[in-house]
Amino acid sequence: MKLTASLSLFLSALWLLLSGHYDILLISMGVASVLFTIYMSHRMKIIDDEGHPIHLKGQFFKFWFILSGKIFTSNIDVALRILGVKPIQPQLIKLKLDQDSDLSKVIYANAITLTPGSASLHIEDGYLFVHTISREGAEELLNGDMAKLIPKGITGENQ
Amino acid sequence: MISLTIDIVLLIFLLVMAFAILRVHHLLAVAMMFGLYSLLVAGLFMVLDAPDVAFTEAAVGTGIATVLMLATLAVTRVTHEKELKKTNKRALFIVVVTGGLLLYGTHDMSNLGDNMAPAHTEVAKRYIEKGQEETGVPNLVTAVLASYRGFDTLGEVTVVFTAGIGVLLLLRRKQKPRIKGIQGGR
Amino acid sequence: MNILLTGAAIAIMFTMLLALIRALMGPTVFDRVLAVNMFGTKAVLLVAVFAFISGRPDVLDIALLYSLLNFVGVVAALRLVQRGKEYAQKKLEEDAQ
Amino acid sequence: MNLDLIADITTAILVSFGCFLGIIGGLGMHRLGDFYSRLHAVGITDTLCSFLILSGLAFQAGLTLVTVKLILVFLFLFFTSPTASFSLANNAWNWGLKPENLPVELAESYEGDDS
Repeated sequence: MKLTASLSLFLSALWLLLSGHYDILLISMGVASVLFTIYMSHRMKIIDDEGHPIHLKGQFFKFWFILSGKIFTSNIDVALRILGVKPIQPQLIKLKLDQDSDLSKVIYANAITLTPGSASLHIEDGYLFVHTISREGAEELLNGDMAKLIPKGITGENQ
Repeated sequence: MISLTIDIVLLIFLLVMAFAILRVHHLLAVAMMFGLYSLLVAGLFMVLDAPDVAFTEAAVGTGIATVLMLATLAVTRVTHEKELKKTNKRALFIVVVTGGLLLYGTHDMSNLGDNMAPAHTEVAKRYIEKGQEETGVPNLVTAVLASYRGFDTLGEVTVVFTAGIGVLLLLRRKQKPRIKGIQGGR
Repeated sequence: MNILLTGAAIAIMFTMLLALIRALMGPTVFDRVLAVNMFGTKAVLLVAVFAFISGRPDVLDIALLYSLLNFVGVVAALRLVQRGKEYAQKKLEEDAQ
Repeated sequence: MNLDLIADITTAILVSFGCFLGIIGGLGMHRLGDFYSRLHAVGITDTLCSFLILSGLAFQAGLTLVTVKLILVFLFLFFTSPTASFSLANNAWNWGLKPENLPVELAESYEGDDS
């Protein structure tokens, strides 16, 4: 119920921001579309912690802050490698996924993909296959620099 | 100036894309390129000051048409097109005649941005001046489509709906696994 | 300011051209889809820049739409590749063994 | 007046740097050898390049609904691009496409080493 309320709040805010016109006819259309979306999401059973994670609050800001710094530096790094300043040494590595929940595994794999220079390819038996463009990037991942960033203690199940 | 440049570049991209669609024989890539083609067309509409048409083109051409084409490919077994060795004369004839007729038809159109064109002198003024208060819709093109030409749009929607039903009927699968069919097929 | 944005639009179109060439050359179908994805992203940026050049920010709605549709197109294409013919063939061989 | 000038200069720096990165990404599509390496080139254009260009435009728009739309465009791109990249890479892997130019002995010794 809490999730439904926050989802409808979020959708209404999105609608109001995107429309930019505030008279009765248009607002009522917006209400109708929000209600329809909520109904559809209920039928698809996607209103849960994974679809709408409101329990991830405080620690996420720190995570995003450090991740954006990493994205920035790795962008510059890959750009230099493309321009030929640094060498291109493709690597394929295998990382152990010891995160406790599916959600944090997804965050881990997507964080690896988001930083240019490393892309997750495949998940098999608790191992993540990662393609990196440089040896330094591969060593950094193997040291577990990225794994330490992932917020701890988020489980996909608790209501 | 910049819109002219964007126009020319987009038209060149369109030409390149059309030739690419002719040359590439992987149907999946062709479907994706058709999506890009209509995205480029939508970009042209945008530069020609018609954001609403661009919106429709993007949603229908890039979104729905691509997904439908991919869904069609998913129920066929072969993703590679057969190469045609010789040109089909009748098809070429029909294409050339249709193209010629269309080119001839453009002579009757008024020039781009012509103030004295019939469409701009009579009804457009009323639409622009009274559109919002008469229909209550802030977007002018939506007002024209959904209110002033409502019956026209109803007819169009009926056509689109019929086409949608046809596509749904064609794509509906009778049995679940189609993968097994590969052994027997071809 | 308009001159700068014009330059930006030209640079973005140049990048689109590079992606287009890769889409034409791409040895595998994945290269093509990757190039198409990149082309779509750059098209979103081009639309956004064009909205500011022409001074009509409502064009930005098209950029919003593109950015969602591009994703839908790529994922739909890949769902297809996943159960494409070659994949099915591999499965059949595995079953036979 | 002065504030406008600052906003203009910020836009100029951000947008030109973003376009530069975009062109590098486009070049990367051709300079990098195989499909998996090209993923990283696309990563550049999807993350920092689009962020710089869109934030540069946001400095022109100021605190209006337009900025909100720019932020939304960026968020859509930012959240969908890793998903699209991953599904592309995962499909290529499942299909059997092997990465090229790998120094084989290194890859072997790295594979055993986990944690």
